[in-house]
Amino acid sequence: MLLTTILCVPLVVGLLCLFVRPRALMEALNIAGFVGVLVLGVKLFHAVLAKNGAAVTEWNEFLRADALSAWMVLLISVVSLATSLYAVRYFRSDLTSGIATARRVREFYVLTPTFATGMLLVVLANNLGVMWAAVEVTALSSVLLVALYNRKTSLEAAWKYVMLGGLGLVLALFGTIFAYAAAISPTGGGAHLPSFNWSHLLAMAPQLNPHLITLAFVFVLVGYGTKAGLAPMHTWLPDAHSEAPSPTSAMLSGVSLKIAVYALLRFHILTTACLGTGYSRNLLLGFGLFSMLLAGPFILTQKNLKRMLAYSSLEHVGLICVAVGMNAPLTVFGALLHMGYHALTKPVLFFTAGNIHQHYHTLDFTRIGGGLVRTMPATALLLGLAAAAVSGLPPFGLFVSELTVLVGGFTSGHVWVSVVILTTLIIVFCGVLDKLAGLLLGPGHAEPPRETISAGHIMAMGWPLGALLLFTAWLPGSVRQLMEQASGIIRGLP
Amino acid sequence: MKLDLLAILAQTALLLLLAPLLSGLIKNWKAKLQNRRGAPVWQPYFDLAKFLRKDMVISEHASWIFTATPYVVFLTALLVGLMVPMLTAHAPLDLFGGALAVIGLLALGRFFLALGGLDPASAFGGMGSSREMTLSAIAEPAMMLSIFTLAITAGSTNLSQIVLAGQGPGWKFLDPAHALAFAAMFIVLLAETGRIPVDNPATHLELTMIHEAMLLEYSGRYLAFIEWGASIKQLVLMALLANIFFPVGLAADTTPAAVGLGLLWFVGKLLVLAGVVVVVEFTNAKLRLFRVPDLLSAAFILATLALVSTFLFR
Amino acid sequence: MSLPMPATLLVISLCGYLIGAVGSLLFMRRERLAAGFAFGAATLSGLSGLLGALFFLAGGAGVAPPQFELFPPLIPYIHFSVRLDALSAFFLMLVSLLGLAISAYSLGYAKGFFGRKNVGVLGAFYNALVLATTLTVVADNIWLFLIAWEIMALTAYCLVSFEHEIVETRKAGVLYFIMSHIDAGCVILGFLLLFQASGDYSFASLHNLGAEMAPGKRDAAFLLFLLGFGIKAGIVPLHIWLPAAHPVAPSNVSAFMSGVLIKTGIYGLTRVCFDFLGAPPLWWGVTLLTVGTISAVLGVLYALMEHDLKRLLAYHSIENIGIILMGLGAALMFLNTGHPVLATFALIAGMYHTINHATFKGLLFLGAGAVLHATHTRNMEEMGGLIKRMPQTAFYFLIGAVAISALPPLNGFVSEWLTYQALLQGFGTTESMMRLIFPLSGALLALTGALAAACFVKAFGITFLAQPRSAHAEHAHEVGPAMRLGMGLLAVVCVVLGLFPTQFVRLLDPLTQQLTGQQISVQLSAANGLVLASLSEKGGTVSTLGITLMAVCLLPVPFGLWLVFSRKTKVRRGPTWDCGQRGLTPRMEYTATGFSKPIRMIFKALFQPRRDVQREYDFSPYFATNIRFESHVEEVFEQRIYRPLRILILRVSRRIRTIQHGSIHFYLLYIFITLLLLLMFAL
Amino acid sequence: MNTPPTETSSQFITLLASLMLVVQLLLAVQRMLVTNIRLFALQSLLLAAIATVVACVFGAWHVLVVAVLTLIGKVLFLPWWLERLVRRIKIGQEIHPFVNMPASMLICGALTVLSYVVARPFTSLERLGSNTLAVAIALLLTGFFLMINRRKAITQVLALLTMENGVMLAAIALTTYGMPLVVEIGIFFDVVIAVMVLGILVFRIRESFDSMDVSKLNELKW
Repeated sequence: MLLTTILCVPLVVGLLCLFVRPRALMEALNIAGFVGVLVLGVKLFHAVLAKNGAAVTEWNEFLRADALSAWMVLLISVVSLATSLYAVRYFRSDLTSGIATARRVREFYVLTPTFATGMLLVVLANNLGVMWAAVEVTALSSVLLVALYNRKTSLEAAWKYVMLGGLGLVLALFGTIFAYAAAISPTGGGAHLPSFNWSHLLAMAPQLNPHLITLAFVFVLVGYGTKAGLAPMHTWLPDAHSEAPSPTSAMLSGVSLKIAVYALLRFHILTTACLGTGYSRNLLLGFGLFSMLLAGPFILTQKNLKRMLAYSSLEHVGLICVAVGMNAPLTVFGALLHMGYHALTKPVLFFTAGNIHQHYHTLDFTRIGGGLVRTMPATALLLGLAAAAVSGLPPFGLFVSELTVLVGGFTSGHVWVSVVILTTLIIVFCGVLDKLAGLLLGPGHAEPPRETISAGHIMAMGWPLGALLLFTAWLPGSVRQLMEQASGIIRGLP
Repeated sequence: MKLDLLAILAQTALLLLLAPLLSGLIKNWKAKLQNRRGAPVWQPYFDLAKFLRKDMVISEHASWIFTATPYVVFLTALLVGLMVPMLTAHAPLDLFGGALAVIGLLALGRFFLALGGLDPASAFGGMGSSREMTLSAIAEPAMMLSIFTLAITAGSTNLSQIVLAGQGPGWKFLDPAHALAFAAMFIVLLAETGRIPVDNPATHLELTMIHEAMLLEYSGRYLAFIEWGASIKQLVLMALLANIFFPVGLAADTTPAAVGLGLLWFVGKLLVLAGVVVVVEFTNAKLRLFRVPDLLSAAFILATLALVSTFLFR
Repeated sequence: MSLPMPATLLVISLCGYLIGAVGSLLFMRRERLAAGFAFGAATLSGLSGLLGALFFLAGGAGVAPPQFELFPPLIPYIHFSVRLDALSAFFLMLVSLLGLAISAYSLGYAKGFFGRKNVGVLGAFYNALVLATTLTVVADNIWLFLIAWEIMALTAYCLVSFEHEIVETRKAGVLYFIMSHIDAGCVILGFLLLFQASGDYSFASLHNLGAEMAPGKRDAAFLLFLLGFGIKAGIVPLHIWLPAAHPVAPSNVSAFMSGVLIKTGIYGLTRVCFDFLGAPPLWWGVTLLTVGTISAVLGVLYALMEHDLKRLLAYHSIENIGIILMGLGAALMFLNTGHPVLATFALIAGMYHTINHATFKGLLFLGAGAVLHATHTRNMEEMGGLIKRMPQTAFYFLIGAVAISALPPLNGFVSEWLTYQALLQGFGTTESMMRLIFPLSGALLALTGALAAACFVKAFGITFLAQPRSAHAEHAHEVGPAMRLGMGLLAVVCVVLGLFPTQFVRLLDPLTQQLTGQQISVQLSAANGLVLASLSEKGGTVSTLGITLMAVCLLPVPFGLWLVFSRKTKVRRGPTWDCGQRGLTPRMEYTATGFSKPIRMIFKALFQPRRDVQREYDFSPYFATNIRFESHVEEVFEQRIYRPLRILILRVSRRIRTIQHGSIHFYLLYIFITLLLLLMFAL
Repeated sequence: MNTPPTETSSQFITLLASLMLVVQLLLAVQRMLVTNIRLFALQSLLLAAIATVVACVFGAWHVLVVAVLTLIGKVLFLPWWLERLVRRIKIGQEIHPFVNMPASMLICGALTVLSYVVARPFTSLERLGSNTLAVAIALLLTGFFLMINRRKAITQVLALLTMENGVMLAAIALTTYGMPLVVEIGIFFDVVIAVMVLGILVFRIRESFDSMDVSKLNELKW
């Protein structure tokens, strides 16, 4: 019952938060819940490893966890835990300054577990239709989170998010139906309903109707691609990320995008297994590259911290897609590694952005005017470290994962793709450096006064970075094994 | 290897004694050409003796650099003199350095002289230093290139080797490379010794002087050392020009007869060269300061051409 | 695990830096302790590393390079292996030597930051920088090399931005980091090309890989490495970060960057060109030689135009890197034309100049730091007269100035002499037109040397001599013992390297054996090591020691004259001659700008100086009441390449940015069009 | 149970599907908000009818569940809820599209043609009617176009819902029996909740911006 429990824990937490009164209890429930999910996730990770390539299934294969799912569960649980830890201080401070009401805070504590449940369901559901529905759940719960502050801009962002996301989901549903239809036709339309399970479809992949699968992938690519923020469907992403409360931004950027990528990957695996060509791979590669290329100019001319971070996420999602698209053992492994490291880094960036916003009431670089190392030393330190990490500088792991992808690209004959990747990485780096140097350094103004932040809160914010460093210096063999299995799944190896 | 102590002593003496005479000679001849009687050719010796006996006034702003400079200038000139073959094909300090060391040591002297010019906080000194360093910055590469031309032919940068190679079969001066290099070197000689049209050694007109401006604060024995050093440098450069381009008559061994013959040849060549310098000084006017680089660039280009022609005509 | 002695010393040194960094952070609150701990640890580590390198090099060519792993591998293919071969040991010596001297200096220098800045952070980053640099030169694996390379850039950025309150510093830091990231990108691509051919990450597997690579890829790799390492080394026109970043960093860091950090570029080029790629085409050498020559000349010309002491020194770094590259380029050309002995000779010239530049540039930057420490300004126009106020610093600076101007008998002269000899010998090695490049480079090297001398007359003369030009300079005091110790150490090294070249060249034997298979120290030494010969005594000889001794022997001449003639003369102190006016004021002195004016005029075409004169007058323009004169020299590369490029990129970015201009309808349209295109073309 | 579709039922379904397309085109040119909502209700009703026909003809009773859900949800509840919303926010009788009426008709026509082209390789797979898949894709694309073309928030929601109708039509057309019931119900509830979330947002937007014109939501850029 491991999978069911994983799903139930956050759901129950969400439901309980609907009813409990004291805020401290809600905070504790959230944190406890996500700690539970993390523990269960680690358990699942071991369970999957113990299966040695096979998947853990429950409810007659309704829920299914293979190495890829287990990896995603770990990412979700870590980011959710980080978010719930950070949210405590964030919302307390919002409440004291009167920016948020108690009702809104409750909304957050209810919706965040729901959001997490949706994401967990996406990765654990075997049925593609259920997976779609779960993605919709994540979209809806996160829309309300984006609109939490009820400012004009946050409503605008939420509207764009929900319309573009909704549209994407309709398209994805269309694609999902085509995939299902592709499974029906070869069976000759028998009375029994064919199973809509991914594992089932994969097993009969060679018999699927290739035309329908192609069509399905096109729609799914545009649909889930919108949710994953692939350019040019990414336009909602900077708006939503910048307007959401920072904990939510962290969730959105840290895992939500990757969940959509995960959904896309499931179809990619299916399509490749059916067609046996590089069709879906090349599309992923193209969209990924375009996303990476597009992120650069926006970061170079960015004025808003969180929007800059959002475009950085766009770039990283693009990188992951490109890496998968290159389909070499090293690149896919690198992509998975990159997902993990990025999930540990991005939340910290958004957390610090949240602190800055609460301190200065703006995220505009020119209005803040620099000098953060003076006014908010702890936040500035974390921001600097995380930015170095996200720019792919050692000793942080993203350097390793990016270089792994590049090496894989070079050795698998994608020399020019690798060159483009490297170039975009450098461009983005230039933008991030330029903006952050202006933000962090400098004499700073006398106003506002120095931030006060306790060591505990710094820990609560920055521990993912510690984890990042730890896992950069020492990657347990079991984790590597899991990722290698997952990369085998993505590359369609038996 | 062994250091020939006698040769060193002899050449040092020669340098110390001959250098003021050469300066006096040039001054005298110039005066004659200008229809003046001029000072006697021995005048520089009297001047030096007088400077050495005079009390010194040192600027209160000056530091030990000011004090050290005369010694450095004097010693580098002497050292350079010991590296250049004069009477014998083998210079006494040949092994300690060839053309590059000669240029380097001259530069060291100039470096300190320029610092000495800056030290007393006088605007004149600074002006002189600035001009001196600028002009030498262009003169030095020209000099180096023209020596390179010979060095490449000889396969060595050691001046003795160059001389020996020059003494070999065949009259090399007709070689265009040699001629061009000689022309370049001659211009450098004019610049390095502060002759018209680059500098006027006889003037103290504030705005035109270069070398003299740096010495303005020196007096007494320091002035003597510097002047003496300058005339040694002039002798050395002329010897360089005379001996490496026209390596006739240099003694191959150290028998008194050969050395005596070498001395005669040497003096003869110096006299000719001094005559040429005097004629050039007599027939030209001093150039405007910012025209001088053009002249020196011409030297640089001549030297480059010399080098190219070794490549073309070999 | 039993390690040979050099390796043990190396490990001790690495651990020492690490402990220094960590300790410095731990003691952050108590700055005295933090500074003492950090820089003390760094000093000892530097000493340990220096000894290790010396032991290894002194062992001769036969010693097997020690090899070990720092950590267990992260992922099976990512190893952190270290190998101390001769090339690494040579650069380890350089890093550690400078680390030792600069750390000792920093013990005193850091006091200037007490109460003002966080010294703990400075110490930590400094140790991390030295650690990363050390790792860079001893890394035996692409991964470790790249990681160390990037950490080096990162820590150096943090140190450059240490005094980030100043706008100029921030800008310089950003420029530096951007350039070094581009350089890392090029290096990564180069290594990827190598890896593609070798399939293994260890440096051992890359040895002489060039023979197995396709010529196109080999050339591409060479160009990428030239770009990458060239940016780090600061070759023209990739140098623009260097004069920006070096001056604004704390002076000990500037010294380290100028002395050591840019040498890692040289290390990379040497490693790649001689160890990895091997058998170079002729044009590689020609490129290096040309680039080196251009860098040397332009570097010194721009240096002359500076009146910021540290910027001036930074431009000289470009010049000297150019000289080093001339040696390396000539060596590559000789390798191509089949003259390994000559190649070795040119390589020795390059390597010798590398360590020389490290020592005298380190020394000069430390001197500049001491001056900055005492006067709180980098502007030479506000200095003057410091030789009386800080005599020891002035003396050390003078030694550095003489050395960098390539004047005998100090070390700069020796290595430039070697370079000249290599260039001259090169003339006979090939019949192609290319041989003309040797003497021409030689001539330009001569120009460079002469201009450098002019520049250091200016730098030393204006800074230390004459009257103080400002109150800051007036009240300057000599710096503390630790700082003097650091400078003195490097000054001694300058002198030793200058006077004992034949002994030092022997240490290079293992290096040349490794890279070109030749050992020529015996041929370079004549007369029992007193004289440095260019391969044979006939080719040319020089003896700095001999010259020095001879100068001492000749001293009796002037002193004799003194004794004979001037025993009774008196020395009087008096005012400088003031043309009969009422005393000279500092404002009448020659300025740094004025000093270099003739050169500015001569090279007008290059500098394109802009001048701006404003006169105010009452009735006649000949009687001005007030004149304002401004003159700027802007670097042509900045003006013609980098700025337009930056503007172009930003403009294009703004243009692209308009796709996201807020209308949801357009956003929907993008998706719609994407879908339609996919439906039409991708099905 | 594997009865081949009878000719009549197939034709009937084709007719209903075509009617859905016609309604869609009407939506494209209709400007009145309330009428738009009712047209949507009509379209959903046609969809429910198709589902019923399928359920009856093929005896696939769980498709009937889909029909009932569609009837309750999309024909009755959502139009009622949306009309209530329109009444509460009191504006939006007139809507000004970006592209004028004839041009929108032209574009919708072109999109329909494109849908037929796209659906051509799959006609052999369809169990029901001859052009249902093409109609479904056309509904999707024209709905998409509607979304782009309309300024008012509610019409965008409506457009999204018509796209949803297209999807359901495709599901019925391609798979005969619709999808597994869990999925159907999941999708249904998701859609309903989505619309309610959208409604909440529309309401809040109306409050904050005094307008329902989404083209005025352009504060966030770059």
